Amino acid sequence: MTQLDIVDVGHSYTPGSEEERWALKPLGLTFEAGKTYALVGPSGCGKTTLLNILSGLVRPSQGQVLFDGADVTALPTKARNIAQVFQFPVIYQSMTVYENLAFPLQCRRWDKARIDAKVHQVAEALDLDDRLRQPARRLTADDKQLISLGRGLVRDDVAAVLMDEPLTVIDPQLKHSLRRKIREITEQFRPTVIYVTHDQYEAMSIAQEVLVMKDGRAMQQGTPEQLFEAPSSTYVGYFIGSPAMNFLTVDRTHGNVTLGGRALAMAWDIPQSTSESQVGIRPEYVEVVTEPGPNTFPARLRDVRDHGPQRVFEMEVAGQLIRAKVPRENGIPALEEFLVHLPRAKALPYADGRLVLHS
Amino acid sequence: MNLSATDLCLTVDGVDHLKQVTATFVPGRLHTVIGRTMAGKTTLLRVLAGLQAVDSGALTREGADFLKTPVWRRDTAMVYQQFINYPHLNVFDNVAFPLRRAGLSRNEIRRRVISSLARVGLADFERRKPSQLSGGQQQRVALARALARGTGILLLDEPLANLDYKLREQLRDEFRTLFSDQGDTVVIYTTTEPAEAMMLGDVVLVMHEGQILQIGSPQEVFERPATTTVASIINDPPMNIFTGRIESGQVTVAGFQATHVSAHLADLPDGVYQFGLRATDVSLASAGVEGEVTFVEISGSETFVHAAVGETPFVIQIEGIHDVALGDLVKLRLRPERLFAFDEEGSLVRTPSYDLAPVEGR
Amino acid sequence: MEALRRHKSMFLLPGLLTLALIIIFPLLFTIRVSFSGWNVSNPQLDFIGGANYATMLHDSRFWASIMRLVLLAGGTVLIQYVIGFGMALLVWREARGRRLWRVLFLVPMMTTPVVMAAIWQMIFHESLGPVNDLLGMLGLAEVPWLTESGPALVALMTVEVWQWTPFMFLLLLAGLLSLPKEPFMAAAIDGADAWRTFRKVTFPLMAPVSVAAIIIRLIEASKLSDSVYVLTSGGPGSSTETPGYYLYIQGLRDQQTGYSGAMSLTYLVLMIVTLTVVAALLARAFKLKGDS
Amino acid sequence: MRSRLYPVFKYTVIALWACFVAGPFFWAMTTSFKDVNGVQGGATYLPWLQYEPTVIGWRNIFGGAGGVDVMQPFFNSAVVTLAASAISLVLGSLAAYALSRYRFKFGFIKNSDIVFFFVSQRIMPPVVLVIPFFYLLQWTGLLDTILGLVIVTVALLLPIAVWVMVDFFNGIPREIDEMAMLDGCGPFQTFVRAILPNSLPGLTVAAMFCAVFGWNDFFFAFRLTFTEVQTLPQAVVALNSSIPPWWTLSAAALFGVAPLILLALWVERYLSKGNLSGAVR
Amino acid sequence: MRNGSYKGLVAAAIVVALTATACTGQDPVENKPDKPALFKPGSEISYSKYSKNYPKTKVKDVPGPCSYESISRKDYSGQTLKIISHAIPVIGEPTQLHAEQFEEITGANVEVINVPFGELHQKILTPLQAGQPAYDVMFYPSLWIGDMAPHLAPVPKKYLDTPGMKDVTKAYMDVATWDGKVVQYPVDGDRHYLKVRTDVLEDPKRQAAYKAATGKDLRTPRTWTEYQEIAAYFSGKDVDGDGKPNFGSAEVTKRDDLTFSAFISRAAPYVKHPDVEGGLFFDLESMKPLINTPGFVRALEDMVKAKSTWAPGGANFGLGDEILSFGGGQSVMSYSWDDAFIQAQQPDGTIRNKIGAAELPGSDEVYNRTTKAWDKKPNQAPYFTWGWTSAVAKAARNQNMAFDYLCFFSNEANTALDLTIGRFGVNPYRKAHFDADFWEQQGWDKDVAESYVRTLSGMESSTNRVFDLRVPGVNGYMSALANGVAAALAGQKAPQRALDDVAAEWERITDQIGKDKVRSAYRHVVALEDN
Repeated sequence: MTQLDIVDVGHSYTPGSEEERWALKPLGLTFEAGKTYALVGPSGCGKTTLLNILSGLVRPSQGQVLFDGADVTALPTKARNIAQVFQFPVIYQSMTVYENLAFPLQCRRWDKARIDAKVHQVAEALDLDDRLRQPARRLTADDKQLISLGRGLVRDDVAAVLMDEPLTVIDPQLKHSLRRKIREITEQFRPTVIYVTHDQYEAMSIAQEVLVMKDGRAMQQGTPEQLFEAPSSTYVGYFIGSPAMNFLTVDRTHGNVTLGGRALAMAWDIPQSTSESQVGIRPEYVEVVTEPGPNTFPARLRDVRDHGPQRVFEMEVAGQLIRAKVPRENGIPALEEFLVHLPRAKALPYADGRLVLHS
Repeated sequence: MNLSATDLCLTVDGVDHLKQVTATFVPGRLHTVIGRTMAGKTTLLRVLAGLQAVDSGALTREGADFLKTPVWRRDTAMVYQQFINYPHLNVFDNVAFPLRRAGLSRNEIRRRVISSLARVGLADFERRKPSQLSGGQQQRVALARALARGTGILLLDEPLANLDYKLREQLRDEFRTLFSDQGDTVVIYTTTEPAEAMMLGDVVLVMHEGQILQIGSPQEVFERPATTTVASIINDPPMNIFTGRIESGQVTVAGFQATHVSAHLADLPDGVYQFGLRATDVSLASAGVEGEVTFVEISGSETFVHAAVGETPFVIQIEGIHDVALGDLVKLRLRPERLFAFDEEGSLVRTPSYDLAPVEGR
Repeated sequence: MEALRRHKSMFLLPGLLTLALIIIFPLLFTIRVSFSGWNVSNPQLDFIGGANYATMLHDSRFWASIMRLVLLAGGTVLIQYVIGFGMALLVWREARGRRLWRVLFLVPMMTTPVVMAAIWQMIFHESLGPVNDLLGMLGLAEVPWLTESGPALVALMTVEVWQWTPFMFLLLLAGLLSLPKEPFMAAAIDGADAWRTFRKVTFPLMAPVSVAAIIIRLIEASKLSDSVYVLTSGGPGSSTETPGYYLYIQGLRDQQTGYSGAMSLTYLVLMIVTLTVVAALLARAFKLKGDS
Repeated sequence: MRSRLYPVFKYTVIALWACFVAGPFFWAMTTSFKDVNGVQGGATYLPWLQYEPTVIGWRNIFGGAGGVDVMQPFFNSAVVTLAASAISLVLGSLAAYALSRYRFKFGFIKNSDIVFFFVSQRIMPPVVLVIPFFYLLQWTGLLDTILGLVIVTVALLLPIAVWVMVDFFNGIPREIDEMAMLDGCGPFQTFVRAILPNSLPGLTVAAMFCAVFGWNDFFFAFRLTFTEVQTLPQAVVALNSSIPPWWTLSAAALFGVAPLILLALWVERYLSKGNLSGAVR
Repeated sequence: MRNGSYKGLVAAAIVVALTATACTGQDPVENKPDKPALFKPGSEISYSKYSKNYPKTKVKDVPGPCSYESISRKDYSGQTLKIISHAIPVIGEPTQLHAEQFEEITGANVEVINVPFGELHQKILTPLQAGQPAYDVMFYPSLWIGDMAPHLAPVPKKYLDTPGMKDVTKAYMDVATWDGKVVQYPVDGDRHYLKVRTDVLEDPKRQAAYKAATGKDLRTPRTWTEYQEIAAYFSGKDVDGDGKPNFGSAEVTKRDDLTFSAFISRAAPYVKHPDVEGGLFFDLESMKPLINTPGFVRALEDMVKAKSTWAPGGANFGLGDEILSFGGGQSVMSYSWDDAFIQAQQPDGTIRNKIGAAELPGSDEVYNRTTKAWDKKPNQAPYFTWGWTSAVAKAARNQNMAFDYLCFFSNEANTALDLTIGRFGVNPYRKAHFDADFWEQQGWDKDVAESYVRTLSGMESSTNRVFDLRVPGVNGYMSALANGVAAALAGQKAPQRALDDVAAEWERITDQIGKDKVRSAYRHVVALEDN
């Protein structure tokens, strides 16, 4: 395992041109050894470019890539000692499962006994040990992906395992179990893993740390819980969580935050200078109440969406849309007008779309 | 104008794709068909569209034999799971294609194409080729084409399954308004996601292994799942199902201490039952039965913790996103008042009651 | 689509019937004629039983030509495959002027075999042609290209390789261009060198295309006769005679219609059997079984 | 492997093969500007330096005495090739579409067998076909007519068209057909409006093979025509006498193969665009 | 209309157009009255206006029914004459040239197709047998008469009575006759004879050197043994000082070319016994093949031996190669048709006037098949191998026009010019052609012209002549013979074995065709040979 650092790395496919369009805006990141990271964002956000820069397929137009402090920016893929799992299962069709797993080691001219031991160890972890003699091409797509992963894991010294949307072509039924398997394996072998996906929930289910990207920019890096609880921007608030985080435009009068003329007590302050002040609150934390109190606001029910165990209420508060996620057993208010309570600790301040935590 | 299927059967290579499917689809209502992959949902739609022949059974529309009507006269539109458009035509021509076939006037075609593209939010994309669009946009084109014709039957086969999560969420919201004024159209929508089925459907049909297990309003199906299978299909994560017994007023389920039967189960005779408990009705607590975390998933704004109590797996749904490490020992608490009781064959015998009287959402 | 049973024949039948009408008659005719003594001076469908077949069994020239064809077709198709694959690999990705090379490498298959064979005949002309001239410049002995059986076979194979390697090249290049990138990245990541990458990635991925290309070429090569006709006329002796050419001699030039009918049918059956077996063997050799 | 020598090796191999490929054309080109004196003395390559160039060979193929007139044969070849290719493509696409989309079963005969029936026609030795064809055309009065030759050529090309198009149609999602039918197209309209417009790469490949095999056919054209319908290969072969006029033969040969060399340019363009990749498999 | 369906329309239009063209093209036969002549009697005729390739030679139009003047009176406008001929240039080029002229002066539309030698037989015969009126006029080797005769229109008396026809030598009239009727129109006279480089063989220095080396006189060979000795002596020597080696002999050896003719030339003196009658290739009585008798075997052994005297590629020489090899000065001797001789005598030829003609070599002994013994006596047997001939199909729509074309083709002026162009393959066949003066006018040296004329007319007067096997199915026999010869030359079989196989094959062919049918045809040939 290796620590991967990218230092001020940026990439443009049209460097130097008038309208230089950055596929990846210059940024610096550290991927600690032995941890699993997910890069997530919509297509075109730069996550694949970043992955390709790490794998050596793309040479960044600026910055440095360091593997354990050594500059590998100029090195080709082959010399970087990484492993990669692709979107479409890539196996060596003509080989058996065993030969597939042994291939990287044969390329490194390991001796037979050592290869054999290692392959068996990895195969066991992958639950493939009973199928080692089968032609790899006969396996199902999810098992093929495991082989791809295994080809990385057999190499003790592998710097990092890069996974590029590995669940894309997997049957929905099997996605779940493969995701689980990948998680188990990475916990067991603890390689440095960079996992690219467009599915935020897959990212959060697999990775210890998630990097949300958009338009070539890194939006936020953190644990799933951090992303959920304190999204650093309205975008992350929208992107993580379903339904998305509520953002309400608030007024700031005399240092107080007001919503529709009523005071909104918050644990943090919003700086004066911002042009647009918003309060973000997760639908999970919006409560429907009957008794007025602090931080309660009159609401009108527009629509109810039945999600099963929960219902999502779409309401209008101070002329703005707000969603609340309510357990089914709470039922639906019989009245058209009622109150919602926005808990003080869960209402986060956003200035110009960014979270600002000044107390 | 009803579309009625009676005892439709189809077996291919010894596998039942449809098994005595009987259902009536009513104009103006949205029918969601929920089931896992391979449940026969797509086959059903293809039979209704005329793309697939059946071994036996009847299909009638307005009392006439619909099976004899060829596809191109069925007045049916279909949206596929894969984004299927004519690759050689631009967005405008794609949407106009069926209208031209129907022989509408130029102006009428133009009017309808423009308006239906506007409805799906693709007003400025007329001249693009499908390959120049993102997946979501391609699916919108397909949708616009289906809507523009105003057919008597509209079939949607997991139209959101291949889209990004956020897009799915967004389109799902839009669908509610998009399909709200379908007039005399029979709309049938298949999905694997309970929330989608519940949210969109006026009527929910639960399919499994080629059979229709239950038909009813979303609420009915959700709150009174006819069998354990329905119960696990209509819940995400699937309802926890485990065996237990009721004995002299006590309920015993695997690994848990016996508790008093709650009111709704009180009149059940002693014996072995299968119990169902939604993931939301199991919780992590400071005290309770110990389980080992085998996997943690995050979906939407919820964390699903998979934990094994002895040999019995449980899924616990927690609101919000939480870091739970694999292999941790957690304490589980069940809510006995939430137990669904099924007999040993899996048929529903009791449901928990809700505190508030259910009210229709719309 | 199974609901559309009524319409399917509408599509298939025009082509199928056209072909069947055009083909069935000749086939029946040939079967019938093979039992007749139809020849140049007796052009009629009498019945002589299996006499033609009996003659054929002892016609060593016929059987020798078949063995020769196996050698020639097998040999040239193999060479075409190797060179075609090699060239396709060379101009597949980055190569300076690769579009020029690609066009050039395609050109021979576009040309008319009899016409080009006439050109080749000049080229191999022993005293006036350039090949011996160039050999002379290199200080090598002149080769009796078309008058000794060894060199004549080499000349014939050269022409075949020249004419049809482009066909292999086209199919294999198109195949290469449709390959996904990932397996090659995977091999690079696993640390495979160029040779190992070719053996373990490129070659297996190209297996279906390879098998198809080889089979198609074998089918076409089995009819080899145009270039024999122009280049060597089967000579010297009968040392470059192929069944196609021998059938032509018997059936058309000497108008032994009945006899050539018997040989044609035998040859046709042999070819179908052989090619089917070869196809199956190739599929196994390339480990195609069980995959689509 | 990827040493500094590799590019040297690579371009050497490419150049060698290019010389081999281009050699016959070069020889034909230089020979076409010779006359009997340029040929008799042994191989020469460079005009002016080694022999005195003349255009007699070229003049001979455009009606000069002692040559052949290639213009009429050129026209005949073009008509036969175009017409036979067009018919083969139409019939072949229809049949291929049926074989790709529907399941057939006549007794033990299934789709794959029908495809094999089509493709297997290519195995037929031409000799088997040509004599019966002769009588067939005679009975129908089509010997020595363009129409007769077109019909025969269709028999040669149809298998190719079917072979290419079946594979290609198999690669077009069936959902497109289904959608077109749902959109109100009958089966034929579905084919014409939804499938054909998306089959251009496949049709291109099929058309190319049809053109190659149609244009280059000598065997059948030669034996099924007398004087009316001479095709280009026949015109060239008419010069293959016991004392061949090499210069005229070379000029005629170059003229005869030129149109299809242009085809190679066109095919390469498609290939480079990646359009053909899926079609040739 | 949007794209998609227009392609179908184009295809449909093409089909319709083709059908339309297919249904036209049958001209009605009508005999129009004569028109005024385009030529004055005795006009000067030259080919030079047709191509710069042709010599500037001018000859006078000889008055008569076939002359330019007479033919130009005919009006064949609106009618089509279909002709099949050999590939260009041999006989194919004059066919085309005279077709073009015929079109010019009669208004007819003449279509000519030229096909390679190997294709000619079936290309002509298949439609004839199928009753398909494919060609009106056909040019082909005269030995095919047995196959063609049933389908040919006899030459009408009108044409038999022309002065040109009357002047044709007896041998060539015999060749054109079948069952007592003249069915072929003579346009060429062919035979094999020997051609040598006189500058080599008659060079005193070389004669002396040869004498010194072999103890024998260097002279134009009289026997095949001498031919072999001389050929072997000169092979590999550079006799003309051009830096390239020369070779002894050039012969036609390519199997599917005319090898059988070369072989028969070599065999003739061994097998044609002046006192033995009743068949050369077959015993006319039993129809048993004689091809494997010792005379033929001896000839094949000679030929195998001769391989060492051939130029590179000499074992696969077609007629064209032989012509180029001798005519181009590479080989010292050669034997075959006139073409090589005429080619060598072309105005720009390198060995012009350095050559001589002579009878084919003979032998010192001849095999007597009745006594089964070799008779020790010098023997010569000129071989009247096949030449080009022409004929009109019975099914020809306008036979007058067809015969007029042939009559025009072979009129005195045309023939005179054609004889001088080597590649045309037209060789002397009229008494008038055996005239040394005519050749001297073409720039030939007197002794060359005389040796040529002497050789040709000498053959005519011989009584020990050999003719081709002019029976139905002759190609089958000759192709079997060529196979045997080729197999022996390639070393695949010993000569005796090769010819035994040929004999077996011949018997099979005879049985197939019918013994009586072959015999009755062969009887005509034997009658010519036996005088």
